[in-house]
Amino acid sequence: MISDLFTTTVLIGILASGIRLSTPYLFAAIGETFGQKSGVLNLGVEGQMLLGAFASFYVALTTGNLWLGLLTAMFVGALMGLAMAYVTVNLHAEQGISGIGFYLFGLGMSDLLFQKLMGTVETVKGFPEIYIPGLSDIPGIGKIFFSQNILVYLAYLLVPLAWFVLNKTTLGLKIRSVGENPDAADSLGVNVARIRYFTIILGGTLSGVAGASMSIALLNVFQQNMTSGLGFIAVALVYFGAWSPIGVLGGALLFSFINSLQLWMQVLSIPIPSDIAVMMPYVVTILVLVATVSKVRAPSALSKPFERGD
Amino acid sequence: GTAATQAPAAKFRVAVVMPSSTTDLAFGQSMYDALVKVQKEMGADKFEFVYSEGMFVVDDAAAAIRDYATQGFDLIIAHGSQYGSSLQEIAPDFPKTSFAWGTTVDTFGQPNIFAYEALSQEGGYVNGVLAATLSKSGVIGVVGPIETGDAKLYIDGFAAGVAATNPDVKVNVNYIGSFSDVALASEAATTHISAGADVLTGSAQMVVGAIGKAEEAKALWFGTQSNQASLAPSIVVASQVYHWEVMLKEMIALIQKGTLGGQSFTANLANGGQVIEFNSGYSLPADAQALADKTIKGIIDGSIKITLP
Amino acid sequence: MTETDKLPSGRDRIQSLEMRGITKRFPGVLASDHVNFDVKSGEVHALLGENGAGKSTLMKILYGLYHPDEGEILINGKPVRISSPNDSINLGIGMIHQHFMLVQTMTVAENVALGLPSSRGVLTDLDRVSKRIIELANLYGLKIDPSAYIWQLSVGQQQRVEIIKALYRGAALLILDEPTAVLTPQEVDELFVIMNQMVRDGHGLVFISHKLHEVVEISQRISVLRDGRMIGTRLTSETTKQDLANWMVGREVGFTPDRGLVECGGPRLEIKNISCGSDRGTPGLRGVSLDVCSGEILGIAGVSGNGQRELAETITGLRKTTGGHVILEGADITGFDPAAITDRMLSYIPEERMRDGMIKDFTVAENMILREHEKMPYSRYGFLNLREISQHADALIKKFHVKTPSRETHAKNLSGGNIQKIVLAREIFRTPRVIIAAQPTRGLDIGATEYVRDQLLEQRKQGVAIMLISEDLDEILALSDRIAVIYEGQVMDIVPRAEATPAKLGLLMAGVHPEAA
Amino acid sequence: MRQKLDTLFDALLPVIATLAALAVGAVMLLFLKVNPIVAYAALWDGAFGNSNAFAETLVKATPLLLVGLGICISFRGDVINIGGEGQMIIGAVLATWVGLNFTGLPGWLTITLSMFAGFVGGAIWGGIPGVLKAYFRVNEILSTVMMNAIAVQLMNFLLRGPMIDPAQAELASQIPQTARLEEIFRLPRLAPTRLHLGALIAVILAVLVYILLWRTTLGYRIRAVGQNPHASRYAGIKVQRYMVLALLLSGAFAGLAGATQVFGVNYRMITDGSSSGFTGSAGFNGIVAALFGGLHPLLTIPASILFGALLVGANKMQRVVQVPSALITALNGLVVVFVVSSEIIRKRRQRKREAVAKRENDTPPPPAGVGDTKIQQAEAGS
Ligand SMILES: Nc1ncnc2c1ncn2[C@@H]1O[C@H](COP(=O)(O)OP(=O)(O)OP(=O)(O)O)[C@@H](O)[C@H]1O
Ligand SMILES: Nc1ncnc2c1ncn2[C@@H]1O[C@H](COP(=O)(O)OP(=O)(O)OP(=O)(O)O)[C@@H](O)[C@H]1O
Ligand SMILES: [Mg+2]
Ligand SMILES: [Mg+2]
Repeated sequence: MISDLFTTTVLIGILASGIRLSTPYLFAAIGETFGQKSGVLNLGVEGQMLLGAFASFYVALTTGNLWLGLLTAMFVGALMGLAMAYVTVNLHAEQGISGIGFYLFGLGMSDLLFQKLMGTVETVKGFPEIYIPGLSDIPGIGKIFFSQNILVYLAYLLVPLAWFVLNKTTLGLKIRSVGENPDAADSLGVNVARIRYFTIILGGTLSGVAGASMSIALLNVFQQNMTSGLGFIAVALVYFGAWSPIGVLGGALLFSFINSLQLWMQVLSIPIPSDIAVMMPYVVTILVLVATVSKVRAPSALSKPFERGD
Repeated sequence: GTAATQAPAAKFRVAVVMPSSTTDLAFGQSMYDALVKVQKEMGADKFEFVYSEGMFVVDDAAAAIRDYATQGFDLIIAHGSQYGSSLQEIAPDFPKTSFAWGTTVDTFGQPNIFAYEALSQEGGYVNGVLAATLSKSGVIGVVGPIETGDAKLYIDGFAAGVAATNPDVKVNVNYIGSFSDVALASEAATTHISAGADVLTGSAQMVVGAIGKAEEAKALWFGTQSNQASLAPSIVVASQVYHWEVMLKEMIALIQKGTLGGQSFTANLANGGQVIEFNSGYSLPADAQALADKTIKGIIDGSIKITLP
Repeated sequence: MTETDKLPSGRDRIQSLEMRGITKRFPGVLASDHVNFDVKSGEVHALLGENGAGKSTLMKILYGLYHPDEGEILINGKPVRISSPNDSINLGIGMIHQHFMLVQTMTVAENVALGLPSSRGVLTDLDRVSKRIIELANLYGLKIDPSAYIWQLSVGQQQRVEIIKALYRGAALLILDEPTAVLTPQEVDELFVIMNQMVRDGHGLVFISHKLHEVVEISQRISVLRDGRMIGTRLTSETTKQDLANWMVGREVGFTPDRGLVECGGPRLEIKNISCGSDRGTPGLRGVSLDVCSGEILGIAGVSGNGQRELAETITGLRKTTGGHVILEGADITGFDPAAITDRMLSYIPEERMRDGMIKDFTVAENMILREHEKMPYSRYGFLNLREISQHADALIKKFHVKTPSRETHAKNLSGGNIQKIVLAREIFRTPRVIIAAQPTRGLDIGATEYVRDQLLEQRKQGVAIMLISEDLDEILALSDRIAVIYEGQVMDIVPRAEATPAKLGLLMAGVHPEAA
Repeated sequence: MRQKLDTLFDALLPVIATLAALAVGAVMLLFLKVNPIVAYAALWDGAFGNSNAFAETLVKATPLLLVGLGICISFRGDVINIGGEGQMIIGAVLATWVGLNFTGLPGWLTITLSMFAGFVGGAIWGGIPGVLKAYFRVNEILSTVMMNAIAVQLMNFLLRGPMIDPAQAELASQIPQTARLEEIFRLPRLAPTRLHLGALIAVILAVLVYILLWRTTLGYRIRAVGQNPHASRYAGIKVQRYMVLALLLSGAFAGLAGATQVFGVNYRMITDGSSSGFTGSAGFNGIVAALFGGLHPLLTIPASILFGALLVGANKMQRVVQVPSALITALNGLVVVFVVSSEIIRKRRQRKREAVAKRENDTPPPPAGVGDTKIQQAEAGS
């Protein structure tokens, strides 16, 4: 019944699960934020995540070393980013469509490697939960916020870090200018191509980590297409967050909270068809945006290849 | 020179079309494993099979089925309930080819279509009985994909088994709306655990992450479609496993005798098409084991009737 | 140590710069045809030429934005490779672009700091940059708020940011591509002070302008380009404005005929106590009342950013009013949408033509029908009549001498002046009842400028009511019958042409009533 | 002659790029110990080998083309519609509902009504993000992604509830599908293959969309708003309205694609819980097809056929050489990346041609100066 929702167990459950669920979104969406801030729309996030998820899982499984797995995911993601950068920056390929191409490639390749190298679903012992002494003992919220695995902490550290880089460093200045007015940046000697290479590769790397955060930290399995559209949601969250890491965090949390709320509603037998319950996070995300009219516009040069006049 | 090779002792050739993959540790893999077993028994010189996996798209599957039919396969298995319409369309054009459609009982009255289904509710019931017995908290969690087909049968059977054993035990069901969202399935498992569940089960390929969550919480897990013990040896109590080879062999025998279809097969506990495989890694208390055996026997001899909602 | 010495400077680095045999082809255009050009330190070398003559192209090659197909560049006699702005900046070349190179969503300080090493390493040092901007601004008498966002600034202020950017980088050689097009006469004077100071400091300057008096005033040498070819270079001291004009257009140019007096045929456009907001959230207009007669040109003078844009946009329906009425030929059109107002034959030549008046990726022909695309004969029953549209475009191209490879060329590939001509041609050709012309000759070459002015006078003769918004006092004085001065969203005064003097208008534009002064 | 060769090369460029991608795929095949020549022969055979194969290719291309036409409209209007999947679903749902309920009418009428319903369904599902974008500033990439997920769940809900096949409602398994369309309510076939009328409709619509975009004021306005909303307002165009319209039309075509899939291919709706089970990802692949076609409705026709051939042929290849379907997916990804990257070659060649053409017939520039009106001195007034 509805009133069952308002118990501490449920609220704590929703908070905890929302924070966990938001982790992959955060990595991927913040990576995408960097790309979009510099004017590059990457729709291939999902593919990068899948390859990252597989690579980290496979390396962790065969070597037993989670950190090596994570590094591999970063490397693989960066490689995908590099390819995407070459195609969009040097070859001026339409960004949206090449992103879809990379998505398909990642989707197929991760599955192919999975079938050829593993053959069936297996599990690894993923990153353990780290209890922060003192903090994790705070009743209620302690366990939610301070007994997560390392990647959850990293995801949350990434938010202020990304904000800081974008807003307080010369690199951030260049990234923003390249996304708003690449001609202006170019005329001041900013290497537009180099900046975009950097952000796309960074985005790929973070997408790889997002995948790893699923396969070797949250779920500890690899299954074909395990991201199941999560990468596309991550892209959408960048728009929700209006290209600010803080906003992205808000979006990721909102989406994840509502998702875990609907899980709880089903568990508590609140009479609502399961399909309608599953719709909730999507509907609510849109409604929230409708209610809070944002004046922020997309980076002006988003998805436009940069080319000097000649 | 094909005439010479197509001697009387020709190979029996099977093609299977399936939505997910042969390695999904669930529905797809169960058929693939069955075909491998049949091949082992009949010998590679007598039996060969090919497959088209990943045929999520219904009209791609239809194209594949028609193509296999054109190539003269002896039996073409449409291993997905969504392929029915396509079969109904294609089968009449190839009256000499045998088709099989699962999981359903409908042969469309066609003489060359076999139908097969699994009474997943039976295995579900047995799992449910055991779950109700083993649950200490009195709360059981179920993770499902969408509320239809094989998954729904299994879950409804499971709930019936629990209710029949201990009506006080609560069964919480969560359908996550997807066959692939591993993350949400695992979060659903965590939600069940937070809601007090100490026994979990779930159907379809996206539950692989949920099993891990059960293991972390030391909750028990019941599997279905394939034996999932390898994923968490310490907590998987039993898995309902499909053994399609039982009905496959019957079908092949019929086809070789000239009956190309018109019959429907059921994989159930009675005919061994469905088996409850207990995990040797988990030490099931003797009385629970006895109860399970009794339930299986009851279902087989008909003394236990499973009523679904 | 003077203030300037503390600023980065590479002014000694370029004693002389020479461009030799520069050739540059664009699809359909030979924009530079074996051009030779040189600048020395301590001089202003002016570059003249009609719209589309290839001035900007030549300078963009020098700045590394375009790569020449042929030719070489030498600094202090040694050949250099300039393949990107980075190279040119490092060599000590700075450029102020005809179309602003500013990031609208960033602050002045951020725009200036962009691409420069920071004193705080990877962190930005915007406070420090701001301080230096203020120092520089004081030094050269440029008023600017380093923390303002570019989108909050008027066009004139944005121009100042461009200048600051170049000064900040201490360029030895500075290219100014039509910097004065958007400045008020006072601002031009201020700029010239700065330029003279820079010349004394040993900078070399390239100065592009269509205004001959400016060129004559500031430069030591003058070169003229025509159709991508260098016609020649002369010492300024040995030439006159009239010579230059002849030289540039290749034939004699005449003088203004008497405009003659036109009877006021009753007010056609009345603005009653109009108020509205601005893009910056501040009040844009605060109770403005004006009227324009049939056959009259009402000049609106003022420093940019004092409500001119808002005035034009409220009249044309592009901006919502918060009070007051706009009356067009007796009908209250307040709150009408732009289409309805356009239909009443009100033409508008917007100030920011690239943004508001033109679709860059549309062809010239498509742009020519922008305002009438749904009307006969260009459109019938919802279908476009391509033959009519082509004929219309060809006719206007011919009539207004738009320099374009064809009517199918995308507007973005035309030179600034030619883009302007498309807007003008379109707005005048539709035989309007009222014309709102904002900076109509900004960026135009002399010939085109005169043609536009002629056209406006011709329209006036036809009885059209014209509101001429311009920061160019010469233009205002040359064309207007009455002059309204606008300051901070209010009309300071309306002065008949006969009583208007630059001095008087200047005071009003600064917000001072002459009698109070 | 030279010109003809150039045009031919440009037209073949996507094909050449596809071949290059397949060459990379060959390496992957070798790793899987599969003979690439055999594999690709099968691919060719599956796509073009016989009339039946070619018909399958066209069947596959039909929804790609329809979705692609919508994409031509929306992308030209600078609206990024990635909601094709959801729009196909809702279009199909509405069309199926009409087809199953208006059984008293003549077949052709019910079919027509159903196609219209598909159009409307897609329009609604595209129109919502349109309204959200134009009036609430909700970015359309976000809303269309979300609307896809919502449509899938709505379909699942309807197909296992209100719209379930009455026959299935009786059974325990309750396969989530609608009843089958009666024969007279299906789109007629064009040949003794699966090729159905939908393909012809799509081609006719391609011509109509071409006319819409470049020969009508509506198209002019959609493109104007896409290129420059500021100047569009100045031109008297109601910017918001045309933003909505671009998305709405785009959705409508996707909805029609969904409807033709049901009425021409599957004859019922059935769900496996995802969108791609029904759409075959045509909602996404249609974007690819449209962009392959340079957002030109007529060029989208061959682009859709190319992509359709690839999808159909790849399935055949899987059957013949028994490679995992995952390889096919990865290969498709490579083809998309290669084809989109090859665009630059076309652009560069075109630019070069234009420059050369100019040099060859360089006409003397028009006389400098303006008009025969008397030129007046610039600073006369001062
Ligand atoms: N990026 C480009 N692509 C194609 N053509 C171009 C490009 N840039 C300039 N042109 C063409 O080159 C010629 C010279 O243009 P340019 O901008 O140098 O003229 P300009 O002398 O600066 O004119 P204005 O006084 O109007 O600014 C024009 O015909 C223009 O159409
Ligand atoms: N650069 C842009 N990118 C995306 N959408 C834009 C852009 N510019 C304008 N729009 C959309 O077009 C609409 C009209 O733009 P604008 O901001 O000029 O209108 P407005 O001042 O809100 O107009 P109105 O008077 O109709 O309320 C906006 O509501 C916005 O949705
Ligand atoms: Mg210029
Ligand atoms: Mg508005």
